[in-house]
Amino acid sequence: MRLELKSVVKQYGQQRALDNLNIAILDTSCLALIGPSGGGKSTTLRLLAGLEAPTSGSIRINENEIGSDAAKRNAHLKNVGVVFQSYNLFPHLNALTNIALPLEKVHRHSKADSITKAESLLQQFQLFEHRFKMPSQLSGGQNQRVAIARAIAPDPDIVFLDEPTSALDPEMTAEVLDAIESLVEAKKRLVIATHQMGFAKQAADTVAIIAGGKLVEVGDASQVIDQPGTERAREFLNASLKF
Amino acid sequence: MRLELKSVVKQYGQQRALDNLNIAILDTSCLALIGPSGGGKSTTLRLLAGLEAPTSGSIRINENEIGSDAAKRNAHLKNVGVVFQSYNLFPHLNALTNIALPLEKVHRHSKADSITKAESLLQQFQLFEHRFKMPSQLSGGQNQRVAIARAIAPDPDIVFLDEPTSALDPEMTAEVLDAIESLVEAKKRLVIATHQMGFAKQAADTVAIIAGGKLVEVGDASQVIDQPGTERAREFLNASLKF
Amino acid sequence: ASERDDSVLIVGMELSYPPFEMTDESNKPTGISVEMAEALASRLGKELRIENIPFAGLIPSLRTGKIDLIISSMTRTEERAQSISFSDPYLHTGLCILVSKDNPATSVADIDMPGKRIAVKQGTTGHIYTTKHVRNAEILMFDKEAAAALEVSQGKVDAFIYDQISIYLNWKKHQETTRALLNPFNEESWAIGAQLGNTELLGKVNAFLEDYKSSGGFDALGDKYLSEQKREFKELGFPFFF
Amino acid sequence: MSIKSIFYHAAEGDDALPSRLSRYASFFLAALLLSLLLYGSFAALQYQWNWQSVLRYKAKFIEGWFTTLKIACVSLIFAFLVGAISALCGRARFLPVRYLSTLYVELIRGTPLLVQIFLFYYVIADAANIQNRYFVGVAIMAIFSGAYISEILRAGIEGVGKSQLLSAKAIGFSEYQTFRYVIAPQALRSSLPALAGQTANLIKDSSLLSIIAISEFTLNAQEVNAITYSSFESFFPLAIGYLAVTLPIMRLSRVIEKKLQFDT
Amino acid sequence: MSIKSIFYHAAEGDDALPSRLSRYASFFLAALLLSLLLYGSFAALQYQWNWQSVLRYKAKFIEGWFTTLKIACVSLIFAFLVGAISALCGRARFLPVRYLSTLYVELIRGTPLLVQIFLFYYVIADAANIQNRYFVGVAIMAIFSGAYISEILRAGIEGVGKSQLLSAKAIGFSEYQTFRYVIAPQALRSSLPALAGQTANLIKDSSLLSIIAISEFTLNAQEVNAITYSSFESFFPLAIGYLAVTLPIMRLSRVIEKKLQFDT
Ligand SMILES: Nc1ncnc2c1ncn2[C@@H]1O[C@H](COP(=O)(O)OP(=O)(O)OP(=O)(O)O)[C@@H](O)[C@H]1O
Ligand SMILES: Nc1ncnc2c1ncn2[C@@H]1O[C@H](COP(=O)(O)OP(=O)(O)OP(=O)(O)O)[C@@H](O)[C@H]1O
Ligand SMILES: [Mg+2]
Ligand SMILES: [Mg+2]
Repeated sequence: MRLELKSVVKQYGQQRALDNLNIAILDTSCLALIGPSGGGKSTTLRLLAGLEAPTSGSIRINENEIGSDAAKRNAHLKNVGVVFQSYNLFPHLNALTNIALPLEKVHRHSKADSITKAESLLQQFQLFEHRFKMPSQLSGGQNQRVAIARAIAPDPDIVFLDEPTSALDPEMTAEVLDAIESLVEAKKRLVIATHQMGFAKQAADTVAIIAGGKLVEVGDASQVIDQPGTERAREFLNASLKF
Repeated sequence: MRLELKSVVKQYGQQRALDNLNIAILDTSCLALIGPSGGGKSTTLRLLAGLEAPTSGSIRINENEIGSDAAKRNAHLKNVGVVFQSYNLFPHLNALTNIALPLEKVHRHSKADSITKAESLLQQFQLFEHRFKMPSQLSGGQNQRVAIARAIAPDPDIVFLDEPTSALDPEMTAEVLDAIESLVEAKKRLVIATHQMGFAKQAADTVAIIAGGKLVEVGDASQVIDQPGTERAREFLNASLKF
Repeated sequence: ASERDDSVLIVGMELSYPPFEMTDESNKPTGISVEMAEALASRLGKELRIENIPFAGLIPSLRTGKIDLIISSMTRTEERAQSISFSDPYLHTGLCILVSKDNPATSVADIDMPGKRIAVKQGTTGHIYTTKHVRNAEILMFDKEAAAALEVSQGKVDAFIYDQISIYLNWKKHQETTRALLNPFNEESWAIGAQLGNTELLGKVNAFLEDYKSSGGFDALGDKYLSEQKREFKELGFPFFF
Repeated sequence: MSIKSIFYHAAEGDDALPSRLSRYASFFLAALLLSLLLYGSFAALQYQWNWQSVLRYKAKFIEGWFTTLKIACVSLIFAFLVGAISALCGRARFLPVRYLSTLYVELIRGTPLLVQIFLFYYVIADAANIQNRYFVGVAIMAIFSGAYISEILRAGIEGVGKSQLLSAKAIGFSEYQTFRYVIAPQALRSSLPALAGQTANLIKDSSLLSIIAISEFTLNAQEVNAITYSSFESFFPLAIGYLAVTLPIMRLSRVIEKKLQFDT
Repeated sequence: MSIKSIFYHAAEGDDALPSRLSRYASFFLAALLLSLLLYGSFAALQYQWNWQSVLRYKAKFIEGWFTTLKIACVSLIFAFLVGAISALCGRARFLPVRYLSTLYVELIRGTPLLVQIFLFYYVIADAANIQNRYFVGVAIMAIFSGAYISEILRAGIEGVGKSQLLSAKAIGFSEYQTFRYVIAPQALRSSLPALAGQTANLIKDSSLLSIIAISEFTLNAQEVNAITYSSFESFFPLAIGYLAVTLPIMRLSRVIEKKLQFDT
């Protein structure tokens, strides 16, 4: 997957969330975005997924320029799976339906197929017994796993995950890591925003550090995390050694 | 702080979230609850905070039995601060007001004092410039920090934190750790549910592992994490070494 | 069920029936009934207060003692007489018909035929007459006189039955599209209403009406409010009730 | 169970329904209180009841009641159609359509139904050469109630959180699908009480159709009233006749409401 | 700017208002369409307007309009009070109070205002020996509208998410404080459109007070109509008179609504 962001600015009212962000990555199968809270990771992810338009600048994924054109963004969205930082399951649908409905309606699977697929994903994430619960009846980690299952259910080309393991225990995190590895093997591509450096290092081949709406450093995962090239990156990563 | 849960059961409809949970801790200044997702950590925390009544069983904190009596639970709640797993800021109030309003209305500080206090906490968590944003305009980590600030603002005797660092980068996690340490020094007591073993080890003096609604193991933090006594605990903790 | 100032005479009327009960440009009650009420009050030595109450509210108001008398061009009927007491009649009139311009009808019999539709104003004597005597035509009840007249003018119904003066005035308004049959086909009389059993007041009212008639009070009012109509009726060759 | 515990609902577990005994006893007490108020008032009035004359006209009441019901049912269906379309038009890309919807809603909600019936029947329907007054009556009620329903639906639609719209977009839902599977179910749930209220209103408001001589329930009751001059005797059947329809609707809506509950 | 781009609102940034030109042009187009419809219908009717005779009675219109306004204003204040109290009673621990509130809301919303006015004025007020009809009129309208407002507020209150109530409890808010600082602001925001609508309704519904001889706007207009034998001329001032009050209310509510917007 080729990624190119050129002088991307995203302004929310007074707040400049992304301030002339430039990233160019020639090829990556799994990109991790790391950086301090409020640095702009979620915003970058939303832009890359085509959910929002940048205030200015261009965004190119492989050969698609998705920055300025609404139609292109929408086409892009169809081949993409997204997990938001705060899960965002539909509150009026139970876990099973949250996963099965998009399969049936957007991806035109038969109803029975959709349910079978959803059930097998729920099983994979150890949620089968909770399939009829509403989101408000699920624990934090259960919610998050349903959201991940929903995002990868239709076999999208690219999956965007915003803090996918924040509510997960280490065992479940390992499970998600497995899922990511098998996605990469199936030639899917991933972009993950995360605070867990260990997770980033294992899951990603490329890492980008974003702080203050700007790129701090980008490069090979283990290299950036183990031998950061800039002072700001070193500072940030040192803190993470504590845990 | 003395904690005692005796055959506590919490039933949600069909689901038994806590299934005869027994914990007895003679003295702890900071207790960490760890365990697999859906194991019952959040539920235990809600019961200890007095937010819900157990279906059966008794809960004793220091000399207070808060399990069965609504009045006692409410009295208990006044001296307690809580951070939920999903932040739960009030959506119609900005960050500053979310913190200042309870100070003014519940704890009878003057309006000016409340705002000063809220502002200094926002400063501590590097949120001062975001103080007038509504929760929906804050990033995940910013939301979480506001929630922590709101919980500790009125100087409660006991603070309950559910995954307080899940959305935080390592730098901010260190900041929260500092805050916790200074709370402990000020003779405050804490109960924290967390997935980050490193964080648990550093913050807590006692650790309890809860899985399937039952206690797996409880004891001194570093001992339980480094040399768990049961097979189930070893299994769970091994996974966490990966990250 | 209530105590009231004895020095005030409260008369209820619906002020939307010109020229008997209406208001002038400055929203003051005026008309034949109003002047009559004024004369009656001064005769009783009381101060007059007029309450403007829709027709349907008049009888309940009287029965619950919110007003003393009804002077609102109310026809004396059997059924009404069971709820309230009536004075001697002070005016005799009759029902007439408004039909559309090209309708050849000349009498009630002509419009009381299957497939025809007759408009009446709800609660009026026209309404009571039709429910009793009309056998074949369909009866449509209207709340508002204007609506009934419009229906005739737009050809939505075949006829509108109401009292003579109203039919005349409505015809004036829709001269291009309607025709009025101004020969009354029945007779009815208007009277003043009082609470059942209030014979004392009723006696005084009857005495007043007697005097008022003989002293030419009604004629004077007729000249004042209905002179134009009187003249036109004479020209058209119809009997005029007043 | 102490007397206190019968009438008091525990603070805890606010979700849990009070016991059956508690509910019945409390309801009975409340109903008793109201009845006493009414009874006392009538006693003070010393009103002489005259049910016979009203009873003679019971066919008129029944007939009018059914007419009202029929008109209300048909109008209701169209009102929902009109309301839903108008609510959708309020979100249209083509701006004049959007303003047309706003104008429609505001003009209809801002002016008395009386004026609308008059204008519609004697002017617009006349110009269009529509003669059937029942047809026009249904049309007017649909247009009138439709404006209210449109506004109710608009509020419901706007109440659905933005984060959910983003989520729907991320899933790949088309605009229609977002509406059908995300917005509509939640909006319907949150507008249900208002919709039930509007249905009750439609039934009651249809009484104004009497001014174009549609012989519905209220008109017939008033006619009996006009004939027999027994105001209260004909108003009681009127109140009960309306309650017989509106009460079940409002109750039903509460039951559905409870069933559809979910937490955001 | 192409013609298309004037009338079309971009899909993107749905939050952003369309340009001023777009709004005005689109609104104008929509209004034009409606006016043409009305004009065409009247032209087809070949109605002979007679404004003079109606104009002579303009004092009557103005007086009635002010009466309606005064009654509506005072009633509105009390209706809000009654509605708020009833909504609160609907959550009371003492169950009979809860059912009393339910009964009140359902009986009032389920029966025609006409019947209520009759009953209240001629029976209850009479028993209580209250003679002032304006006083009674205001009381009836407050009780009537209060039931609707109560229901609107109830829906708004129940719409506030449970997680927020838990959060309020955790913070140590008392029940009153939870209501005051968490539930009320959010419930008010979400019920604002319905409340504005109900206010408009109150103003229009007060016209039924004419049956107890309160000479308000509608009654006066109808009297002019009857006195001048005009069919339509008095309906126009009537519609415009009501619109002059209701339109600003509805517009204002939309503005406030936008201002108070927050995301859940
Ligand atoms: N309201 C509810 N209705 C039904 N089941 C519930 C409800 N709340 C919690 N549960 C269930 O109770 C169990 C324990 O939930 P709890 O939130 O305590 O887990 P947890 O240990 O905090 O998990 P996590 O780490 O994922 O947050 C879960 O299986 C959950 O699905
Ligand atoms: N709708 C909005 N209105 C105003 N400011 C916003 C809005 N959304 C985001 N921001 C601001 O933009 C900045 C970047 O936000 P973003 O969510 O991208 O951060 P992040 O890197 O994901 O942080 P975190 O790790 O805490 O989730 C933050 O300062 C945030 O407050
Ligand atoms: Mg983020
Ligand atoms: Mg949890």
